[in-house]
Amino acid sequence: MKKQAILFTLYLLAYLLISGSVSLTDLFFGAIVAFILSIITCNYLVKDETKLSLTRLLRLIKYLLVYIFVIEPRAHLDVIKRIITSEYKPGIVEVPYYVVSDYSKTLIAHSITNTPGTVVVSINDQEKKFYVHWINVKTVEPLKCRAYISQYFEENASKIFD
Amino acid sequence: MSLTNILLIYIYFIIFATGGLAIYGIISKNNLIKKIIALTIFGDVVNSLIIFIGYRLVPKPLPPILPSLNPDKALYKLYVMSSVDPLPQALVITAIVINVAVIAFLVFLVVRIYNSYGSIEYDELIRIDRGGST
Amino acid sequence: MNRNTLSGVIIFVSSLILFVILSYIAVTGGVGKHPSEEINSLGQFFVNNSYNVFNKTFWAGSPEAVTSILWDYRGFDTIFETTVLFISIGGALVLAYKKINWDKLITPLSDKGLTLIVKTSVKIISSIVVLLSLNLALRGYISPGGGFAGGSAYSIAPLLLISGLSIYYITRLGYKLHKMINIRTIGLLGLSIVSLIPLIWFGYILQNQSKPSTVFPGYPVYIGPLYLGGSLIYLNISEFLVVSTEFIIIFLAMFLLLKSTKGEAE
Amino acid sequence: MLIIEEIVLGLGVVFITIGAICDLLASIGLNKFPNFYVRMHAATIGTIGGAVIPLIGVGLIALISDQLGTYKYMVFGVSIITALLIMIASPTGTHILANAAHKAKLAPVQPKVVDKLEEAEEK
Amino acid sequence: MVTMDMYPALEVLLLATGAFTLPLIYKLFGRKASMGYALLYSILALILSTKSFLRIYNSNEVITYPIGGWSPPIGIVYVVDKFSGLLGILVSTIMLLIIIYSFNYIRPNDREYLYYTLLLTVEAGMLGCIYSGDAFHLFVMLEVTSLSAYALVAYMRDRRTALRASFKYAVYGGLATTIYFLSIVFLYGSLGTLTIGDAYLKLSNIMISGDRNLLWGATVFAFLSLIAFMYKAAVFPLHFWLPDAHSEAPSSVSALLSGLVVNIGVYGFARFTYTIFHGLPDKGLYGTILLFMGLAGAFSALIGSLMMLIQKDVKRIIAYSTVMNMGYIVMGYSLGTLAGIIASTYHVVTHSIAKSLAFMSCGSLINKTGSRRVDDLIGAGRVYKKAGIPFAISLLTLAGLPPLGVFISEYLLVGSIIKSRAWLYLAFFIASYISSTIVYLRLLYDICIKPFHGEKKLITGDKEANILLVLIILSILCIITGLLSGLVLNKLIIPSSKDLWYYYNYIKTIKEIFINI
Amino acid sequence: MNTQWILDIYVPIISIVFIIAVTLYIVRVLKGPTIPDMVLSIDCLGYDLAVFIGLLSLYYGTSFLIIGSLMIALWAFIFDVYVSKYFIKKELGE
Repeated sequence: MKKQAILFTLYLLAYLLISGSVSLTDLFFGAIVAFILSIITCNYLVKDETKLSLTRLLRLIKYLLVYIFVIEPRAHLDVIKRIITSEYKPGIVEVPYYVVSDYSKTLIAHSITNTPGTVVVSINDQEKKFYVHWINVKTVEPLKCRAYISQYFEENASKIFD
Repeated sequence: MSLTNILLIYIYFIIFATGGLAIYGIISKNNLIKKIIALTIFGDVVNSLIIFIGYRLVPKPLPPILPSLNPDKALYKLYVMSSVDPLPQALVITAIVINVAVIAFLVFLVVRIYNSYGSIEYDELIRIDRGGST
Repeated sequence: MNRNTLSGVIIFVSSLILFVILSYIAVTGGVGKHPSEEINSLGQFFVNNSYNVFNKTFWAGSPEAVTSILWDYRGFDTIFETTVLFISIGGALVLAYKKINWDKLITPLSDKGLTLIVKTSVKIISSIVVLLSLNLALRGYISPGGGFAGGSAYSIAPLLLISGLSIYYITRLGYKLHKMINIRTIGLLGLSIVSLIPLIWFGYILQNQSKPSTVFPGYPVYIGPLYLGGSLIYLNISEFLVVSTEFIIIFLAMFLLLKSTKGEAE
Repeated sequence: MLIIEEIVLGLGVVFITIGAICDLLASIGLNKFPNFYVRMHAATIGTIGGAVIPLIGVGLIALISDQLGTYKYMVFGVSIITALLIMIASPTGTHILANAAHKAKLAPVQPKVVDKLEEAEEK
Repeated sequence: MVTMDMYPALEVLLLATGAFTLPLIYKLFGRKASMGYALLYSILALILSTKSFLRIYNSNEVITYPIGGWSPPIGIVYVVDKFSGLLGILVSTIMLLIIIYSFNYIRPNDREYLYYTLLLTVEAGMLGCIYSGDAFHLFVMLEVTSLSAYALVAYMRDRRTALRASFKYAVYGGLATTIYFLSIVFLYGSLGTLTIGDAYLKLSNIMISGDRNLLWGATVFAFLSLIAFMYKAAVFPLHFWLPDAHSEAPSSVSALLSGLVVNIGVYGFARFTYTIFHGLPDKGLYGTILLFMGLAGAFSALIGSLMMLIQKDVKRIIAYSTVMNMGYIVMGYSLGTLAGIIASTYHVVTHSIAKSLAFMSCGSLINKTGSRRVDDLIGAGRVYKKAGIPFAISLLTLAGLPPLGVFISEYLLVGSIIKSRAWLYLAFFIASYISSTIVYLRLLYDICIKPFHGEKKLITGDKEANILLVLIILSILCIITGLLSGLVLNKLIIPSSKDLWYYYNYIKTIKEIFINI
Repeated sequence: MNTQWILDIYVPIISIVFIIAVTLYIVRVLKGPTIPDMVLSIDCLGYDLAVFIGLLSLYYGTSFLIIGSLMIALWAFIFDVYVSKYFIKKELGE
């Protein structure tokens, strides 16, 4: 029930954002659409509804803000510098991870890929590691790579989704 | 001759030249998929032509949608004076759907032809039919 | 130069000549003075009247002139355009139909599809796509979009799921051929019923708003505070059902076609 | 003119400018870098810095624009949704493309320092 | 406003609805029910088209029905004069017979319901083409008709030649309909309207305004649309698809395609020439259009008849005979005289009946012997008399034997050609007539008179009552159109042809409901 | 607040930068050398166009173009996924 309610709110919000108005007509149709979609997709999107909580949402928002305004600019500047100076040491390294849920894995992978300089090339779910293409290979030691690349993301991801 | 006129001639010529190439492709390409692609291009050529006809040469043309549900006279007048022609767009939507339908059917046909002939070259198909063997 | 090349050259030259002539005619004003500051008087009529709140004689009750042409002024075209799509699916099923045991195929799920990252993202994105498509269909009479745009946008979602996960996954979600055909029939019947209802009140076929010569009061534009835009919304919803299911049928039938004739002759 | 509107407008303009610069640099990088895998990093700049940030800028400017009338919220909403969509879609796309390229050996990995994935596959 | 005016539009919509719901009926109630359902709708269509024809016939006026209450030029209008009404009756009658014939002819399998769905849509499309008074709606209905026809040609999907024929038909058909759409672009650009009657008025206004450029645009519209109709009517040089498609389809579908679908092209040509292009101010240009089509028709007749001589496949012979007859019809319509129109209209009717009879009866024969080659069919008609005699009648009719239908129409055609002193057409006509008659008579001798050498594979049983019924009805129709030709001509053909020729009636009716915008 | 005059000046100027970037992307598309390179640059092109449409909708002051930007972004994603799917399947020999 909780997951339906949360999904309903999210869908309704998205519907109104796309419509760009809060007229009664849009609210009415938005509510219908959101209701149907939340019923249909609740099992398909949310596995464990006990994990849904406000603190996690706040953490996610905080994480996103930090990510966009601190980590991204730093990475952008780094790669822009490399574009201008043509200075790179590319390679594919192993990065282990310890999170469990699909969403946190995806969040980590997206965070890695979205920061310029690192791209997840492959994921090995059995051995729990990402293969990351890194534009400036400082080390090939997996754990040190993790410290350079995904330590911060993973800490947050496990707090948000696990 | 103003810049607008030159642009006009250029656009018409490009549209029709592409159309001519597409017809050439439909008729003389041997590969069935290429024929279909040429047919798609020809459909798009005609669609862009009619959309172009409906364009309105005003500084900021509007799409044919009144931007408010409770318009006042001024807004309505602005809309009437600067909206592009909606009829070609409606015709094009119909034509696009029809093109999509024809193309979908043709693609199915080609897959089926490939499965039973083992080739999608038209000459090859005729040769296989005449030879009588698979 | 063999025969094929020669005929190719002849066709090329003749089609080019034809189209040079056509473009000459178009440039010298064969298609009217287009583009110009004026648009065709017929087009101007639709612009003026589709949502003319000051004079409702010719109005269609929708500010979106294209949708009002599609479903009101020239609605019959659109109904038969849907029929064309319907026929195309019929032709596709003629070529592809074969019973397949889906339940057998569903089991090996984990090996299919792309990596886990893609699977998760595709799930999220496809739900956004569904929402967007419904928005396009339901607001088709206010903003650009409509049944066809919404339906074709909807079909992106199963397309993504097919590529990201597998076709077995979407069949497990409930996208099955016969189910889709049944839903499509509902949509198509909706089109027919909406166009036939005015006849009960002695209206015209596919009539939307009231006309001076008939007693049919017209489909309601407003119900209370809700703005519905006459018959357009019902037609848009029906068209959405039809188009979305038809695209899914195309995907499934293509899958059947590829699977059924691979190796085994009928 | 309210001060907050000025700030929003300035922010929007700055965002779009950043986006344009990022796009330019990304396109230069895309042409300059030696192989597909290194180019991916330049492309990331083009999508995050060059698409997400300016789309947010567009949304912000739309929010204070008069010309759009009541529909300004629609532009705002759709551009934010598009930005979020690109945030999810672009890394997925890059990842799966890299994955495919590596699996099917479409692009050379040279120059490289190390290729752990190839080593893992050879094992 | 439930008046008889709405019957044409209602008929088309109901046929489409029938097609929409047929898959569901098949799912719920099975095969027999879906067949009955299709039959029901085709009977309904026949009743409605007959009623609307009677209404026009009795009141002697053109009926119009604006869809959705939008008068031209705003919306789509259905305009039915006697010419359209006659063709409507022809289409719905022969479709009904084809559906009855199909019950036993099409083997039961899991895609059978699609066959009936497609038959209903093809009927809706043809009736829509015939009744529509709007050039763009004609495009949509043309596409409905053609796409169903492509799919029906590919129905025998296990024969790969059918797939190839369908592809050829479909890809060039797509090109032709897109060219028609291009012509609509020119129509809308130059004349600013989509209604057929209104186009005539606008075209006449061009003469008053004297705008040569717009006139050129209208000329392009004329020629491009005629090219599209030439493809649909399989007139030389655009006849190349027809022999493949018509011979590879199941025989019932061949009857449909040869008997009816090609007539849509002819109808479009006749309607556009005599309703819109009459408004062309330049009489020389109008003459050029007629000459262009007439020559195409003459060559089509000659080529068709010559190709008939060298075919070995019986269905291909009949298919080429369609090319030839379409040539005759187009020739008649492009004479530009009332006599030519009467002859051609009569030929449309007689040819449709005879050609459907020929394809259906030869389909039965082919089913029995399992081969389409003339050599394998020798004597088959003599053994299987139930199909053989109708086949003989159809061949005699097509050959133009005096008391039968085609003789009268060809006689009228020759008369009108001579009357308008078109000696070239006459030469083409005689040459093609002679060579085609040779083929028909040889075929008649081979199949229906020579003794049978093969072994009897199937015994004609009582199960084929439907087929027999259809063949008998069509044979009787063949004989009636010949023997009672005076009656048929006076009551049906001449009034309809006059409606086409004196187009003022049509234009006047459009003018009455016209809205000035 | 009337911001339109700012946009009237600002959007054309910034468009030049976008067009230069688009040109360079197209150079990469044409140069190749491998198919993933092309796909990558077409991707960037698509996302770039999405932004460009956003700018245009601000410039023309209509809200109806913006849905196009969403669609183009979605299209670029689908393009990626399908190309990759095609190559991976080819590699697996399926």
